[in-house]
Amino acid sequence: MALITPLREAVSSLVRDGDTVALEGFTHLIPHAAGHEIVRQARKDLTLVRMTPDLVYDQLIGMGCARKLIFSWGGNPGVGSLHRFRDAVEREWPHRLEIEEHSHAGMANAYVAGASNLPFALLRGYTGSDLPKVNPNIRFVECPFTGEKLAAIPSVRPDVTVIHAQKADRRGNVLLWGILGVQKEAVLAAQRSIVTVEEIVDDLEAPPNACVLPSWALSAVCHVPGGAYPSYAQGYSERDNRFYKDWDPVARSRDGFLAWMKRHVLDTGDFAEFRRVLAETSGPGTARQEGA
Amino acid sequence: MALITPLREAVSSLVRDGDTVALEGFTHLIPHAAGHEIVRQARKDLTLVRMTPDLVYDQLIGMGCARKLIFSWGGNPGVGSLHRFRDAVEREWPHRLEIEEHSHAGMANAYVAGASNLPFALLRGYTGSDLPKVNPNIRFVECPFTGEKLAAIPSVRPDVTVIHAQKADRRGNVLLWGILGVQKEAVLAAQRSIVTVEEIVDDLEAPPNACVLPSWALSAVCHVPGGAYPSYAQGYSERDNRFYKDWDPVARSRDGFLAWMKRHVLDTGDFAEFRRVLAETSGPGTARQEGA
Amino acid sequence: MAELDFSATEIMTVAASRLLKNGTVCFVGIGLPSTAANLARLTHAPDVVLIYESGPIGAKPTVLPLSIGDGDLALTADTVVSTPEIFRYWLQGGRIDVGFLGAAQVDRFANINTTVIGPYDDPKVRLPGAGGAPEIAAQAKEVFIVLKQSRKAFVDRLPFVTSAGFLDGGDAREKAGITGGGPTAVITDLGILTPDPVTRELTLTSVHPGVTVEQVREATGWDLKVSPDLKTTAIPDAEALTALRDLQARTAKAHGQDSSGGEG
Amino acid sequence: MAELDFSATEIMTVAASRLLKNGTVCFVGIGLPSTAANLARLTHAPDVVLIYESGPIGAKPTVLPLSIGDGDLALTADTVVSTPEIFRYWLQGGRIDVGFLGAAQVDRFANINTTVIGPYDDPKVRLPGAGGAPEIAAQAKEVFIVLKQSRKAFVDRLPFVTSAGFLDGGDAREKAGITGGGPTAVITDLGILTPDPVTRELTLTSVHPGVTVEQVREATGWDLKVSPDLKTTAIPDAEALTALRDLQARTAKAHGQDSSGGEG
Repeated sequence: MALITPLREAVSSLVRDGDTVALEGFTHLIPHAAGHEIVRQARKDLTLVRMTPDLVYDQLIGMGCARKLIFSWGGNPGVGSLHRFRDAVEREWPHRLEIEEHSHAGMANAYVAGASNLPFALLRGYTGSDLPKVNPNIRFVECPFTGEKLAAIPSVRPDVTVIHAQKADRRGNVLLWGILGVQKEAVLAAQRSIVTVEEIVDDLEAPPNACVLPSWALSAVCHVPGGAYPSYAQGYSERDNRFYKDWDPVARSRDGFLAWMKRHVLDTGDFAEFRRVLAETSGPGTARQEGA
Repeated sequence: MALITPLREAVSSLVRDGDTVALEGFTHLIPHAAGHEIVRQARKDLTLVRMTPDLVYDQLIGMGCARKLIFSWGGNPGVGSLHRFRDAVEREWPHRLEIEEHSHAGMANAYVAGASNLPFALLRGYTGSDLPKVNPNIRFVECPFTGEKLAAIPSVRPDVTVIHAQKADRRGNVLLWGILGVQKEAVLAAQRSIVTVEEIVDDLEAPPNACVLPSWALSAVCHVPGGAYPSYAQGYSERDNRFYKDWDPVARSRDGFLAWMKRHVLDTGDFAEFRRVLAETSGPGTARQEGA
Repeated sequence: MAELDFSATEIMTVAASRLLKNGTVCFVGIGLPSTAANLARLTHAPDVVLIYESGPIGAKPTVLPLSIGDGDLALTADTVVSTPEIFRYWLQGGRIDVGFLGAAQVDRFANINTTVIGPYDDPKVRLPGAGGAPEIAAQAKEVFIVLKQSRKAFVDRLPFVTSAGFLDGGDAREKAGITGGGPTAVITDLGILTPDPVTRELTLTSVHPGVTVEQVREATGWDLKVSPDLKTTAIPDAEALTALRDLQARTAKAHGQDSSGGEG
Repeated sequence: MAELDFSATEIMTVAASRLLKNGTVCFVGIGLPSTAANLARLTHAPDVVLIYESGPIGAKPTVLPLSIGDGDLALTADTVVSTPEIFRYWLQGGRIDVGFLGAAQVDRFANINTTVIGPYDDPKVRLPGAGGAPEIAAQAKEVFIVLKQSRKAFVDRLPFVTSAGFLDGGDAREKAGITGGGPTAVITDLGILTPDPVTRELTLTSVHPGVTVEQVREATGWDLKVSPDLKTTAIPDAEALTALRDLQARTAKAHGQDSSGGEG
C-alpha cells in the first residue's frame, strides 16, 4: 500500500546512495520535482536509468549525484546538447560518468523484461550498429526453434523508480493518461517507487482499461502540483518550451550551472519555492543572465 | 485499410482451408457469428488456436473443420466439459484432432511474441509440469547473462485472427473495452484479420489510451450486432448463461449435435437468422429437447 | 448471532475464505476459489485485492462470476488490463501473494492434475487442461487449493502433473528452480491438509466438525498422515454463513443458476 | 498559383515530403522528418499515418511538435499506446512502411551516426545517441533520411555506426539479417541521393534548382557518384510552400520559437 507522504520524506526514505534509480517520463510527465529533491538531499553514486536523459538528468549529473548512466538518447529536446552530460562524458566533470548505451527499442524492452521479472529482454535489434561493440551488455541468443539470432540485453530492475502522474485517489491508486512512455513498466520493474501527482481526488474516474497503478504496487504517492515543470501534465499544464531553451546557456558553464542550482534548488525548500524563485529571477529573456 | 464488408464475404475471402485461425475473446466478445460462418462455408483442415476453446470451438471441431487445436483450457465455462472436443480427443470423431497444449501464460506470451514479430516467446513457465513432456514445442533456453533456464515456445502467428468488438468508425478503426483478453495481440500476430462489431459509428469517442485497432492494421470489419452471442459485448448485451448450460445436452450426442447445427447454423443464412430460429426453437427449457 | 446449520461445502468455503488475510493480493481461479475469495472480501478481508486472469485487477463483484470474464468483474475493478499483462507484469512479476486454485486431482505432495485421466495420448477422460494454474502454482508467494475430497480426487500418483506442488517432496520444488512458496493449504469438504515442513507431504491438520479421521482417510488415495496436533475446524460463524448464502442467492438470481464455474 | 521564392531548407522539406505517399504508415523522427511528414499530411497525403515513438498512432498535430511527446500528438492521435508497444508491436511487428529519420552524419552507404565524433571512449563531441533510429533503420520497409549536406555530415567513414544503412554496400545489409529494405533516399538542402541498386552506394540523382553538381560534391566527404540520369528537383509548388509556411507560423506562435526538435 502506498503511503501518501511529502516528497521530501519519500526521497529521504526510499532513495539511497548507490541505488539504481529511474526517473521516467517521455517528454510528458517528467518528474522534475523529484529530481530536485534528490539533488537537495545530495544523493551520491547513483546509477541513473532513463531512455531520454534530458534536463532532469543534466541537473543530477552536473551536481555529482551519478556514477553511471544507462540511456538511449541524451539531449535537450528541441534545443540541442545537454552540456552537463557532455561535460561529464567528454571531460569527467564533476567526476567520471560511466555510460551504458542502448537504443530506445532496447531500453523499452529492458523495462518490459524487468516488469515481467525476466533476467533479460529479447528483441530484434542492434543489427549492423556499433553499439554491441561498445556495450558488453548487448549479446545475442539463438531461437531454439528457428535458429534465428536475436539481441538480448539485461532487464532494467531499478531499486527505485520515480514518475509523475495526473491523479491519485486517497488510497494511493494512481491514474495517468496521454503519452505514457515506459512509466508503468519502469514502476513495475522497480523494487520501490515514488509517484508525484497533480492532484489527489476522492474518485479517479478512470475510463475503462486506463493506465492505473494500484496503490499496493507503489511505495509512496506525493502531492506535487506542477511537479513535472518544465515538462507538462496533460489536462493540467503546458510544456514550458522557453525553459528548455533558457536551460542551454545556464548549463553551458560550470559556474553558471552551479550558481543556478544553488539559487533555484539547493537554497529552496521545495518545488513550490523553486517555482516562486524562478518566477522572480526569470522574467522574459532573463534566464540567460541568471545562468551567466 | 480494412474493408467494411458483410461477414460472409470476409470469411469467404480471408479464411482458407488449411489456415491457422485464431478466434479470440476471453469469455467476453467471443466471435460466435464468425465461427458459424466458418462452419457454413465448411472450411477444412484448420489449425485452430485459442486460449480457451469453448462452445465456438466445440462447434467447429464437431463439424470437422479442425485438423489441430492449440490451446490452454478447453471447457464449457461454468458448466463442464466440451463434449465435441472430448469426443474428438478421446474417440477421434469426426476425425482425429491433433492437440498442442500450453498454459495460459504460455499462450498469452506466444501471442505477444507473434505480435512482436519474434520467433519465440520467453517466459518463466512450465517448471515441474508434465506439459513439456507431451509438447515438444515447449523448450528451454539459458539467459546469456545469468545462466537461468527459461521456457521458450514458438510464437503464435495465425494466418487469420477473428475477434468481436464494440465499435468501428466508418473508416474501419475499431474500439473495444472491458475484458480485452489477448485480442489485440491475436490481431497483430496474424497475417489477416476480421473484426465483427456491434455498431458502426461516425466517431469512436475513444477515451485516452483506449484499445483502438487502426483500420490499416485490419483486413475486414463486419457489422454484426450481437455477433458475440451467447458471449456478451460490454455496454451492449449480457452473457446468456442459459445457452451455455443448454449447450451441454445438445453437444452430448453426435446426432443431437449434428441436428442442432443443421437447424441453427447450416440451414440459416446468417447470424440474425440463427438468432430468430433459436428464439423459436428454445423457449425456456426447450434446448434439451431440441438437442435430443 | 446464533449458530446456524451448515453443509460440507459451506464449511469448506468458509474455511478456505478464512485463510485469506485482509490486504492480500490474490490471483483467483473461477468456481470454489472465487466463491471463497469473494466471501473473504465481503467479511473479514474487505481490502483483499482480487485479480482474475481475464484482466480485472481489484475486482469487487456484487455477484459471483460464472465465467472468468464476467462483465461485473470489469465494471467493479480498479482497472482492467490485457491477459498477457496479467501473466507477465502481475503474476510473473512476483506481485501475487496468494494463488487460489481448484483442481480435479491432487497427490500427496499437492501436485495438481487438470489435464487427463489415463494416458495423455489415449485419455480415459480429457479434462479442460492447464489454464493459468501452472504459473500461478509456481509464481504466487503461496497457494491455496480447494476441492472436494474423494479417492478419485486425492490419488497416490497423478496420471499427469499439470501444475507443480512439491513434486517428489522435500526440497524438490526449490531444486527445480520454482520461486513461489507453493501450496500451504488444501481445503476440502472434510478438513484441511497442510504440507509437512520437511517432507512436504500433505498432512491432515484439521477436520471439520462431525467428520472423523477415518472418513478423511477413506476419502484419500494414499496412506494419509495425520498431525499429532490435529485440530477441529472452527464452525462457520453466522456472519460468514449469512454472507455466503446472500452472495449465492444474489448470484442465482442474477445468473439464473448456481455458481459453479470454469475458465474461458 | 504563382511561383514563390524558397529557401534551401524549404526545398529540402518539400522534396522530402513529396516522397511520402498517401496512406503510408510512417514512423516519424522529430525535427526535419516531422516537418516533412506533417507537410505531406497537410498537402498531398491526407491519409498518411504518423507514428511517434512516444506512443501516438495516427497523430494529426495542428502545429509541429517541439518534442517527441508533445500533448498535441496525443490529443490528435487515433490512439496513444505505450512506448514499449510502439517498438514491439508496431515497429518490430513489421507494420511501418517508412521510417523517416534525421542524422548527424551519414556515409556513402547511408549508414547513420548520431552517437559520437571521435573515439567512443574519448569523444571529441558526444552526440545524443541512438534513440529509436537503429531499429527504425532496420525494420521499416524503407527509410528516408533528411539532413543538411556538408563535408562534416557526409563523411567517408563514420566514427561510429549508430544505425545501419547498407553497411559495407552490396548485399551486406541482407547478409547481416536485417529485414527492412533500408534507405531509399537521402534528402538534403542541395539535392537527393539514392542508393545504387547494386553497390548501394549513395548516388546524386537530383539536384535542387540553382545548385551545381560541383557544389554537392564539395559538400560531400567522399568522391560522390552522380547519376548519368541526373534530374533537377521540381521546385516546390506554391500550395506546398504556403502550407509549410503556415505550419511554421502556427508552430512559432504556439511554441514561441522555431521548430527545431529532438527526442526526449
